[in-house]
Amino acid sequence: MSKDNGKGSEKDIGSREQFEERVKRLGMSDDSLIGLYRTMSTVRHFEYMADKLYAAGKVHGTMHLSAGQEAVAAGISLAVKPDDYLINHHRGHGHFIAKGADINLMMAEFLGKDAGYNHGRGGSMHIADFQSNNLGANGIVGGGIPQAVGVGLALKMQKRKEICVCIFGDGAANEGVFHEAMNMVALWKLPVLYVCENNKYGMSMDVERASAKLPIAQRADAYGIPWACVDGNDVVEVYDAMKTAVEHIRSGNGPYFVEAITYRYFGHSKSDRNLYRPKEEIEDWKQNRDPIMHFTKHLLQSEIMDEGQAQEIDVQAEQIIVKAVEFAEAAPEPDVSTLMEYVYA
Amino acid sequence: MSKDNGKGSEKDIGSREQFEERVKRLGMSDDSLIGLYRTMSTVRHFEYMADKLYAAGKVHGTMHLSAGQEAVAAGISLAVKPDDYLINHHRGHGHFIAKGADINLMMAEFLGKDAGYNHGRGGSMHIADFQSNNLGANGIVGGGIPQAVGVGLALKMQKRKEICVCIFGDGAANEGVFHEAMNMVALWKLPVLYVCENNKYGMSMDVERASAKLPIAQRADAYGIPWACVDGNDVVEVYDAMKTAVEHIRSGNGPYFVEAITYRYFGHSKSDRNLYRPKEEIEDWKQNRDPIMHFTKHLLQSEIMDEGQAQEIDVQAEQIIVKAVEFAEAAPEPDVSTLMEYVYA
Amino acid sequence: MPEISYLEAIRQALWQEMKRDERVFLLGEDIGRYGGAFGLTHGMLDEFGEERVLETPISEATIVATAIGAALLGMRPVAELMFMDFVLLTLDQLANQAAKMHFMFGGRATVPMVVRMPGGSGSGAASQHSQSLESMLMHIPGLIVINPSTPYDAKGLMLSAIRNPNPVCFVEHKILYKTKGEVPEGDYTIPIGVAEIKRPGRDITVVANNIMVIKTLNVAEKLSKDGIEVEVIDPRTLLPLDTETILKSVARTGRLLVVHEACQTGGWAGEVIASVVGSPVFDYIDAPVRRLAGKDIPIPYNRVLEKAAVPQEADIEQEIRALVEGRI
Amino acid sequence: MPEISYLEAIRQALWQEMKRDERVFLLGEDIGRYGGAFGLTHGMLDEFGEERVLETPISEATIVATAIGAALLGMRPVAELMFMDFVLLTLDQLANQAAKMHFMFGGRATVPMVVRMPGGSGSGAASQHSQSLESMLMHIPGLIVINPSTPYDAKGLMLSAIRNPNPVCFVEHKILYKTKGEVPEGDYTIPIGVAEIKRPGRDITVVANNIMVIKTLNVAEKLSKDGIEVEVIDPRTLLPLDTETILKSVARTGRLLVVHEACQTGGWAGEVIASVVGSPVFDYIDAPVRRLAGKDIPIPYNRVLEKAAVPQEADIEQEIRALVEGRI
Ligand SMILES: Cc1ncc(C[n+]2csc(CCOP(=O)(O)OP(=O)(O)O)c2C)c(N)n1
Ligand SMILES: Cc1ncc(C[n+]2csc(CCOP(=O)(O)OP(=O)(O)O)c2C)c(N)n1
Ligand SMILES: [Mg+2]
Ligand SMILES: [Mg+2]
Repeated sequence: MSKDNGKGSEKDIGSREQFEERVKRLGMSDDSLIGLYRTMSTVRHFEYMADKLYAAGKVHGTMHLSAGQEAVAAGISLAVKPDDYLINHHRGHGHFIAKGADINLMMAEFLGKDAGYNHGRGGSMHIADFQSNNLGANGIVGGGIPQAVGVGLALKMQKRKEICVCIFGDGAANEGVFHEAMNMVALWKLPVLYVCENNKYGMSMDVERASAKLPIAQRADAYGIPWACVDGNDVVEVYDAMKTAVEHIRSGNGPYFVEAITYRYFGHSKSDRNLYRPKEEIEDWKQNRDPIMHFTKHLLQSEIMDEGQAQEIDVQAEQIIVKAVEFAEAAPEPDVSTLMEYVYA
Repeated sequence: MSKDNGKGSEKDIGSREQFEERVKRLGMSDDSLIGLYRTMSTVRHFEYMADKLYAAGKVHGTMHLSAGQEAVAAGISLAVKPDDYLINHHRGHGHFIAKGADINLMMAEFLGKDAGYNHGRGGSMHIADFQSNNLGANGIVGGGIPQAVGVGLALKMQKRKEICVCIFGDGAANEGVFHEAMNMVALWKLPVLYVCENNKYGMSMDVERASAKLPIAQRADAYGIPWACVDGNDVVEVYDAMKTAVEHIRSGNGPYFVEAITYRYFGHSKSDRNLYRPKEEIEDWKQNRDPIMHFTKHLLQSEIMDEGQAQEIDVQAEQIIVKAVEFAEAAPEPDVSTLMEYVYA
Repeated sequence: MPEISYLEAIRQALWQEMKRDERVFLLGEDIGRYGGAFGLTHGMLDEFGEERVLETPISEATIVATAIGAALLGMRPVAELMFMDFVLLTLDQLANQAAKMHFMFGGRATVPMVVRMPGGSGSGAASQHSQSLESMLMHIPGLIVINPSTPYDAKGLMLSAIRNPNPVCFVEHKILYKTKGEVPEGDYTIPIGVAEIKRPGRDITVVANNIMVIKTLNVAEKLSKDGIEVEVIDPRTLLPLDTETILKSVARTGRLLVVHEACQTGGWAGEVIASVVGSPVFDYIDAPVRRLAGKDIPIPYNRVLEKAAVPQEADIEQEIRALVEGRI
Repeated sequence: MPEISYLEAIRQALWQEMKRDERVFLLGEDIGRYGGAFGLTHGMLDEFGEERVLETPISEATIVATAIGAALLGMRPVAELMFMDFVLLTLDQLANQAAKMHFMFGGRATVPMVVRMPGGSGSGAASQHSQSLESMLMHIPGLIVINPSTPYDAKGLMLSAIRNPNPVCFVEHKILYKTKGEVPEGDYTIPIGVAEIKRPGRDITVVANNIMVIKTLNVAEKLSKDGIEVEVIDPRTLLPLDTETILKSVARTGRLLVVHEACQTGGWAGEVIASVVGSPVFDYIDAPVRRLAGKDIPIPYNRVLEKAAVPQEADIEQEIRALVEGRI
């Protein structure tokens, strides 16, 4: 796996042979490959719809969109089991969808409705679904990283086979709890997969100005944690790395750290005017390194999927999102009489 | 320099030739060598006296004694300049003395007298002397580590030649601020010398059970900070490492990290019954690895100092301490009418 | 009933609950062989083993976060912060995370955890090891803040705390650890959010917490010889606060004094007083409603100054007399 | 006088002080090209360069610690915490370190630093980005806590804050950023620890901070048409608190209401009320002393619930009427 230092650069998709050899080695069925495409397409549609809704003034509050980063969420979801635990971060829509969240309930929460996952209390930054071991997003950058220690510890104490996947960004890796948590999961050999989604910026801070040494993943050496740094826009490469990591963890060898280099298309959040990065850079990633486009070329070239199927999947994805918006908009606001609920269990 | 993994083991002092060759290479004069002996002897006497005073019920409050670790403080003090800054930790008596603090004022503070460095407000854990750029000890483990970033930053902004030496223990290296600070001093190439005084235990926690990977100093790699791990009971080796580090920093190359492996003789603090470490281990370090005994042998063997001088220095050191106790005991308590002072500047 | 210390009472609660419920475990710094800075967990490592008496690196924020993660998966962690002062290293996890999860997640997550923290001055540990910060914790909805004054309350409240589905801050006082009292050997709980009238009296209501309860009771004993009957109320739980018991008492006595060791400004006395004077009980109050609290300074190292920094029995007596005799 | 926004007033103060005093510098997350989450430092990077507009990694505790270290060496750092909620990550450095250094070191160290932090709800940022935590900061002796409500006060107080030798928490309100007011272009300071009577009135004293000052003034305007004259006091500084101005006012009006957005339990209203009813002014009070504060819940995301969680003008009006008309 490339130890890409985090700089984006043009890359052709590689030959058909290489691709087919790789998916074969990884034992990926056509269905699973098409499933990855479906997941990415759904996330992409969700994010663009979220942006539209926001522009239309239908969203009260902030949001952090992951368009451009779909391959990371998709690649992880194929490598883990449905009952593995997820600790998500603020830019979490993609990971929720990839984990199989109900998009109607997500959208309802996004619009602050009582039908939402959090009864409208949480919004985009706090979506969680405890039924499916989805422990929620976090508004505090890095806030979930040390909580993964406790989840991993409980899994070990309860002698369970599930693992905990903890997602965070390049910026979050500079919070102190990152260090405390890495040391503790390594000491106690806990079943935690740390995934650093390096989209090259914090809010506006270039990762190279924020982290003394790259890749971020090499920090895992300080704790004796095995690591990899992969092209986060190549869904098969992401899956490949995650599969290795998950096998390592599930066989009781303790934590693993994967950094996935990717890029976000939208601004950091509503208030962003993208002054801190050149338009050309954004365009370069969209034109030359888009994870969906890149993967589509492979699937077409290897005749795993044809144009028609692709379109059909996109249309279905869009319909799911549109239906979710209808559901969410029709859903009632929380009743003010319930204001004081949910403070104490 | 040895990358000692932190385990103590017997070692003979090495040949006279090696020693003389080394001090020659380091350009250490006989005076400076004898000075190191004097510093260590003074610290040792201070710590044993502190213990006596405590046993005699003359100390209200806690203390953390550094007997056994004298070579680290002495070695640093010879490598830095008097106006370099010191950020100390709770086990700080030795570093204060080595930096040239007035022992009367230290002792007075230790006994909580108004004549003390902190007017009796701080005690053993907070002794500071701002006149001599001694920024104080800290009761919060790791609390001073990130403050060194600000001191280094100010020195850089003020275009000054001084550096900041920041002392902390093996346990402190597991606090989150350690990570935040390492990243920032490295990013900004600040003139900070981090010294991890690894005495193999936190309060009772064995460093091997607290840190996922040793030596602790290797964590500096994660930030591209050069590091060394040395025998902290060999004052010349400590000086050697610190000299290299200080030259590196003063020539504008940014931070440096030195770990010094050493051992404390007394319990962690007053409440310690030493249940967590074998008596044999303590004896082994006292009998076979004592930094003063070890250094004395060298000085005698190389005829830099004779028994007589050694005794004379010890007697002088003891007298200084005894005088300090007399001064401190005679000094008045703070006047209760001053209770509300010093809250705001 | 056997007489045991406040410290032993807490240990007994932890011990018995760990026997009763295998989901309960302890984590913290030096809580194993060393038994914790105050020896509270002494012997528990041998009894329960390293899996359930988990010694951690010096990483307070992650100690609390680890408790959160484990609690989310159904465990019942009891974390120890060696000194209450260190809770300031953990407040993001405690206040932004643990306290808000049940609410933010729409009632779908629960975080049953206890964080023990000894506070208070008197040991000469100086400014960074002597604070009483319960008033700050009290301002965070979603947290429960317990603050026992006797061995009996300490055991019963600890058992309630561990069995409670919410994040609980269990605030101990290091000077109380050695104080003794009768404690049943068996299992019993004290309800959270219920104050206790530690001594009934008609002339004035004094609300105090932890060590100040003991001091106030001594003063009340003395004053009753002079015919001044002090009603001493121990909230036991600061959040939720049992204002009803306090209101009823003040309605009877017509006078209120709140005593705490925490610094006066921003201290919880203000909460008690505001609850009283904002209620209809206001009409029953005959004298200024007062508080006697720690000075607004960091705790000094010197023993004379340290004592002077927090209310002593003489101060409490003087304040009560002045109020009852209408000199304020 | 030119009309500028609360946000521009703070920027102007930072800008002018950086021009005047080269020891002043800014540090924080995304404060350069991005201009900070709210654009407050917009343009300052170009004007002052990277050395004096220092963008940091996401490491709040060390941002504050860096300010401390630099202040100890005579610099005048102004740190930005993107949201006040994140102060909970820095309280060890702020409360255990910065606030106590001058005292612990016997008056021999000074820590002249400012930490800016926008608090408050109303932007739909939910529980972890909407808190008002000034009451907690107020409990830490050694800190100064400033909390301006108008552009004029914001600039004058910021200049005082930077020139003050103590650690200052400068608490802003994100919803006030766009509010406008007259602000002199030149240099002026507003003394720390001095409240201002924003509107004189004879019938009731209302003490409110930041956004609640604005809301209360609107209500006062309306009520005066009905002959109810409300005296509105803005403490401007919560620590030290100007109780004298408040006491004088209550002695005149005989009624007191404290309004804040922070959660009620443990909120600073308690401090104001305790100071009043514990003083001789108690005898001049004709009605229960009340507070109107944020509900004791985390701030909800949904806009309807979010509004309902904190006092609105209608609530303030209702409470004042009830008090003045003796219905409480
Ligand atoms: C503790 C904390 N500090 C700062 C913020 C404000 N903030 C929100 S997202 C963000 C950038 C995070 O960067 P990264 O971790 O790389 O995630 P990304 O947004 O790039 O996906 C910042 C600074 C926050 N929410 N929490
Ligand atoms: C934040 C914090 N956590 C815990 C403590 C309690 N404590 C004081 S010293 C100590 C051990 C520190 O170990 P180390 O850093 O190795 O220093 P040493 O005492 O060994 O010199 C502990 C846990 C503290 N003072 N501050
Ligand atoms: Mg990022
Ligand atoms: Mg140690």
